[in-house]
Amino acid sequence: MPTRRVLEFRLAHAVARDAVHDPLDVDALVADLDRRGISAGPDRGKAPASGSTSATDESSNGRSLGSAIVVTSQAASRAEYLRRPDLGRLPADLSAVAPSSPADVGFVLADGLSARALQTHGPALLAALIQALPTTMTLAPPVIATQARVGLGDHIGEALGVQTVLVLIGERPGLSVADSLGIYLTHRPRPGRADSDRNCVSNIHAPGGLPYEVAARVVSGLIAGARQLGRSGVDLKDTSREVELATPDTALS
Amino acid sequence: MPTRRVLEFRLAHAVARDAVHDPLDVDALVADLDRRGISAGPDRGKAPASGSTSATDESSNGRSLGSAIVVTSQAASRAEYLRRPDLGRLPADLSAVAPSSPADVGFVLADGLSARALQTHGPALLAALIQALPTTMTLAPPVIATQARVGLGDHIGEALGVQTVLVLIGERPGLSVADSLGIYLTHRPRPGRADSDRNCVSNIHAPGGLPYEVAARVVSGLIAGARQLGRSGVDLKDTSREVELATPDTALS
Amino acid sequence: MTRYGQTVRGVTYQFDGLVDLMAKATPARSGDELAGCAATSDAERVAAQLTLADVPLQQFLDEPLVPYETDEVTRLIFDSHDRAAFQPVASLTVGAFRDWLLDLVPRADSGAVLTALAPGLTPEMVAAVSKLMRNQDLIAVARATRVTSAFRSTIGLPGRLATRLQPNHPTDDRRGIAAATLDGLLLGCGDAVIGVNPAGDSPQTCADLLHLIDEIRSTYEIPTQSCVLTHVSTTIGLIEAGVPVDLVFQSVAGTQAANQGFGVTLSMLREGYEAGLSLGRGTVGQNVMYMETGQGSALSADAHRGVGGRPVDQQTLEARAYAVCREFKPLLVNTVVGFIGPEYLYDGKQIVRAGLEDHFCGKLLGLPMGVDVCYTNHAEADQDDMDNLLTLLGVAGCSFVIAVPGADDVMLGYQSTSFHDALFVRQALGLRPAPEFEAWLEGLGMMDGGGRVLPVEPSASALRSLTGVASR
Amino acid sequence: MTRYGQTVRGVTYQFDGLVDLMAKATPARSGDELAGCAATSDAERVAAQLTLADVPLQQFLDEPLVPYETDEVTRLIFDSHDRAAFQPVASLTVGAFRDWLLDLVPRADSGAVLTALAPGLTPEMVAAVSKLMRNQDLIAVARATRVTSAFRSTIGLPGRLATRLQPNHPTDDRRGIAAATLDGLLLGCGDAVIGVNPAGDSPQTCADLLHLIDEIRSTYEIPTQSCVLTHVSTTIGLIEAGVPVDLVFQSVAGTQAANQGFGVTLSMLREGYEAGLSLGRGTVGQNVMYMETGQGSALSADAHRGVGGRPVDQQTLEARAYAVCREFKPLLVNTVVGFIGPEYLYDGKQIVRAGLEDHFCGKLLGLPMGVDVCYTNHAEADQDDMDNLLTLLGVAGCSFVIAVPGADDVMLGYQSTSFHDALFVRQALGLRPAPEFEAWLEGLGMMDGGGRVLPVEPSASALRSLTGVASR
Ligand code: B12
Ligand code: B12
Repeated sequence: MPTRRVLEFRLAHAVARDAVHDPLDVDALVADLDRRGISAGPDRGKAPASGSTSATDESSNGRSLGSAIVVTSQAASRAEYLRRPDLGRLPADLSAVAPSSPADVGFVLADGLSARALQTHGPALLAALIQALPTTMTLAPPVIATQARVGLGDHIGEALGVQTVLVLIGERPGLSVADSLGIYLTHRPRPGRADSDRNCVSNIHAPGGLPYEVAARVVSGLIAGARQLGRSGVDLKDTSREVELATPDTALS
Repeated sequence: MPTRRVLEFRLAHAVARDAVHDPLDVDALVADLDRRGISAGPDRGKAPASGSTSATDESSNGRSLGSAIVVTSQAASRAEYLRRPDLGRLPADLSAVAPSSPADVGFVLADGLSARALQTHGPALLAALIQALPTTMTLAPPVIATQARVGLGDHIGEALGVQTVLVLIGERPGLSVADSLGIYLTHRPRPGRADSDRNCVSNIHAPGGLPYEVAARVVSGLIAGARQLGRSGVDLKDTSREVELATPDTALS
Repeated sequence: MTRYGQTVRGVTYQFDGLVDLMAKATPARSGDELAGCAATSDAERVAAQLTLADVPLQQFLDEPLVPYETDEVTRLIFDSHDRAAFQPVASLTVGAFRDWLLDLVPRADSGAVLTALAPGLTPEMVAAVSKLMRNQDLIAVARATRVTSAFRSTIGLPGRLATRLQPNHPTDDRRGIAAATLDGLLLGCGDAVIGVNPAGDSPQTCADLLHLIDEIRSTYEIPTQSCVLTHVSTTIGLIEAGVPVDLVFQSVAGTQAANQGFGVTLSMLREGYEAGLSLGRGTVGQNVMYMETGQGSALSADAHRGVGGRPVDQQTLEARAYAVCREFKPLLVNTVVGFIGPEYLYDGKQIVRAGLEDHFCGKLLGLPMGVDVCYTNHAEADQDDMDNLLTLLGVAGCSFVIAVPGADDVMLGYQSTSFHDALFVRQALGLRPAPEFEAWLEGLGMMDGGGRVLPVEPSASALRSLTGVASR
Repeated sequence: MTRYGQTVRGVTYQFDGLVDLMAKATPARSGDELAGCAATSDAERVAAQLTLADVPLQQFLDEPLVPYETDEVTRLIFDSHDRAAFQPVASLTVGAFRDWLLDLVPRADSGAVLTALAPGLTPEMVAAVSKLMRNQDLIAVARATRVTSAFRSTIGLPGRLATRLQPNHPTDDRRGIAAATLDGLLLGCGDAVIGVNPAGDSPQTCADLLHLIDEIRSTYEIPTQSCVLTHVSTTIGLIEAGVPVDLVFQSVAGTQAANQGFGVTLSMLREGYEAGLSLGRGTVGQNVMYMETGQGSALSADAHRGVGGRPVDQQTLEARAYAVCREFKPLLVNTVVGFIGPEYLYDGKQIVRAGLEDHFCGKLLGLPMGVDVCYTNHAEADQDDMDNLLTLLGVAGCSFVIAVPGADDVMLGYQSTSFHDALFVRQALGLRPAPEFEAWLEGLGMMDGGGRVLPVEPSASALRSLTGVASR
């Protein structure tokens, strides 16, 4: 490979490594959610009065989810987070997450391996999700989770008492894209769920990745499918695109 | 290599790595010197009244050097010592080392990379040295130095005001021998001396290495040579064995 | 449970059964520390290795590491063990087995002997002997094995190194995937498989990608195979729907519970295998499976426990995953060695070691092993470590490696080897592509007789219309 | 002093002259951190590399790193620079030079081109380009060079790997040294040199050892050379006294001050070189010098400063030591890469990298480079790291490596490569000993036609009386 490309590669590597260690700016994230009307009010860290929705803003389809709750995993530092994924799956303290009227869907905004991804795309993606979900569904207040792994959502989802939990989580930073989000969907979340019990929508970022709206549409379809099937996971497939297997549109001749 | 040898190699490696980190037991070393009559009295850390000798014990040729002085380098820990040899060459505090009547020869007992080597062989080697040196030579009290590199002897030698300093130092532990001592001889020691200004007698350990008495004889010859030449180092050669180059005793036929 | 013990330089070390002994005897790695089963000092590790060296191979047939009753992978291992093939080494201890292997290496018949031995070995025996080995041993013995497999190209012939062309794209964009495929083919890559990981999970997306690659392949008569690395359950559906599937993919792990975490069982794999076979699309062979593994996946799924609930070390579990692979006569087995992250393999040193171990264990068990020489941005590793591992694997006779544009997988978020890396290792070691693919490259004037890829302008190449395929 | 600067993703980095730029562009290593000249972040390191890539090679002829006035090594470098040989790359930047080298590698005439180029390159140019290179680049280019030297055996021919037999003993015991020599010869080692480091410094001891090895060599007509690695001043005296000296040894470093710390000057080396030449003892060639180097020796002697008193990085200084070697047409140059300790090369990763750099730089400058693949017990390294480096160097075409009984030098207190390690790498890569030595081994029935060393019982060997030599 030519020198220039070798050195650009090294630079990208240095930047991606930094991205792993960048912490989440929780205040800025909450402010962003508030600004979009997704969450509201300063009583951060406290459980909302109700998991149901109330109209406030357009960007979130006019639905505010109530004040954002902030939790952290048992991984005390980034260094520990990297070596102890088991701790990243366990909540330090869930007392702020109290179920009230059980909602259909809960949202966990998790830093994962790229806080930058959540910071950049989290609020807009959440807004797109809220917009894509049928208004008949009740939504729990958003939970912001730091030093979090996907499995932490099982605890949070259970504590929230939701039917389906969506974990929006920073995917590990790549060389060219350091801010990609993934959504992990778990129906009837509870500790002990395996990854085979979940579904995933991945590579959500702009530009170049899956657009928020497309991701939201797929997730909405998966939630409907999970509710029908009674479970999420391997048996649940994304059929948002019609399967027309016999007559491919890609014929060469 | 057969399995057994590969595993024995690994075991020896684990042991040698430990040897690097074993600390010097200074009290035990002082007690050993005292027992041999090389040093005397409990006023450790204080400068002796005189650098000259007095009769006490046979093992040290009846010469006691006075109380041992203990100094340490500027390397604060073993980890720092390993990565900062520059600090290992600088004394933390030399106030305990005061010149009085300037002696001919000074001794530094340095842990180097194997405290175990000094602990095991230091006292006996020092005794052999004292015995090998002409009684006309005056000897300074022994200085025990921890976290020490060879170059630390230049500072100590200057502070002692000796003509020649001998640094008895633990050589880096090998796989089969983890307790080998080296002696580094510097004439007119002072900070800034290069290694080309010194001479070395190496691989002193029992069994299998250079015997104490042989090492002491070589050093005694080198000191005499250095005093005659006015310097130690590259120009000074060990001629303890007669050079009979033309008629080798090794002829095959 | 058998208790093992060893007194070393005055200290006595005790090991609770083979599970504990195997874990303590493993070279240091973060995953075993995470699982809490690693040795706590170098001395304890060597003591465990000394003890393990004296364990008879037979003991692994008497003392399962993961219970037979509750784990179908263990049942597979025990029920398919070939006693007759085991005979030549049946009386040896693990340590003597290592010596036996190294004595065998220089012999002219070493390849044949090892091929005959493979069905007699269990993953645990192979993992055990690897723990006593130095990197050079892992290289020397792997190099002596002979494992070939075939579909439209032949994998694993001596002096050959194949590549999986991996043209992934974050939105499964057809044009992007076709362009990356062209780039790779022009640089002589793709003889093991042209294999895409679909970013999306929709069966329709997978079908589209399979059609795309199949058209490229058949239009230019490329002697290779296609694969879309979706879940086996999806692939089974695609086969039923008549989509042109060459290879059936699945990630597998070394315990029943870990496979369940991946959403698979042995019977599901068998169903996939048979569905693949039923199509009869191979020309020079009928190995239809592509399987991926990697140390740490069982622990990651909290499915890493053996007898008495004790954690089994990740390297032994990885070798057990190869027993799963072996059952389905795969064309390709790929250990994606540095893929998951530093919690399992902390740095370049651990990744290099694990890569050599996995390659060795797989080859000794008779599998067509490739290695994804790779690392993530949260691990302590860089391109130099990958250069080292790639070169070492080339010497060890690795069957195939991965080839990703610019070494950067823009969808999976990790760094693997690039098209140019493959050229480097082929050139430095005089290795050539799979013979069918080599003939094809030569036929198109893309490679000279000396096995060197010639510089071709994409626009001048016979493949120039390839990028057009995708936009139609 | 020229100031260099680079803005990378919004941050501007400044470098004070080539000295600073070169240091900051060096891959991470403990010695540069100790000297206080290393980059403080990965981003700064890459910025320095980007800047260095744009520096014209000519700049190294305009801006010395160590002052010409006060340093005789700099004067040697500048005064012996061959402008005509430099022409092909005279207009290139460091980055373009890297590309030029890599483009050259696959060409059939690459060896000849690099040989012609060598006198036109300065150590600083070569060090600079190495800093931009990945490990695979260092391997690929070194592999393409052709450097041979000869005395009684020929070193450096393609497809060959020679070994220094290193039978050191803590008390220079003749019997122990003869026994270790026999062991090594029986395993096909010793074709580069049979070279002993004397534990003692007495000229008589050195003379005794030289007589011993010379008698073994001449009795069995072994086509190799002997060496006792004492100070050059001692060797000069031995030659004057009529002792049979084959090779004149000296450790050298990259600055005048560091060489003074070793007690040598260029004129003393010239004296040793001419004394060696005067004996005319070579048969197939007259390369009479054996020189050793290693990163960190200048810093260790506090002799590592360049213009403006700034610390020069240890890898650049190491390359400068090769300019000292080159002047005296050595038979062997050995970089003892992991010898000193963790303060210069912290762990296996740094040792491997430095070994590949040193080998590359020496070869590009036209030297017959060997590498002592080694580590000490205070460094973070082990046999696996050595296996990796040894194999990588084998691929890179290294001229020779060290062979010590059991990999354990009982006198110098470090671990190097063993007789068996040499066998491993020769076998894995199909490398053979020096041709004269190979013919000798074959003549004695110690090696078969395929280059494999045959197992011989010491008692049955033609060399059986060898151990008797020492006891007489
Ligand atoms: C790392 C990884 C893995 C690791 C997970 C282990 C680990 N400890 O991380 C391994 C190698 C085991 C793995 C396996 C598989 N993976 Co995966 N994986 C990824 C990857 C590269 C990064 C994930 C990440 O950064 N997560 C964020 C961190 C912070 O979360 P975490 O809690 O540390 O990690 C958890 C999740 O990553 C989760 N997970 C990982 N993969 C998958 C896949 C599915 C379907 C689900 C539900 C969960 C899941 O497992 C981890 C442990 O709980 C993504 C690609 C990407 N760019 O994100 C693909 C990705 C998520 N995986 C994918 C697939 C298909 C699989 C497999 C199903 C492949 C197969 N056919 O068997 C298997 C099985 C997954 C399962 N059901 O268990 C797809 C999902 C596609 C989709 N839209 O559904 C992705 C997007 C890659 C791709 N396009 O091929 N994977
Ligand atoms: C490491 C080492 C080196 C390193 C030193 C750099 C460093 N930072 O450590 C290097 C590679 C540069 C080196 C060079 C030489 N060394 Co040296 N070295 C050793 C070794 C293996 C270990 C020393 C040790 O553990 N010291 C203890 C630690 C704690 O001390 P330190 O302060 O960290 O290190 C200092 C000393 O080691 C000293 N030193 C190292 N070698 C020598 C040699 C002489 C003659 C002197 C006076 C000092 C000296 O330099 C270091 C920095 O100040 C010994 C063998 C052994 N088993 O001990 C040979 C050894 C001491 N070296 C030896 C020789 C001959 C040399 C050279 C003269 C070889 C040559 N012909 O050029 C050169 C030049 C030495 C000089 N005058 O500067 C001989 C000495 C024989 C003798 N009885 O005189 C020994 C015994 C090995 C041998 N038998 O060949 N050496």
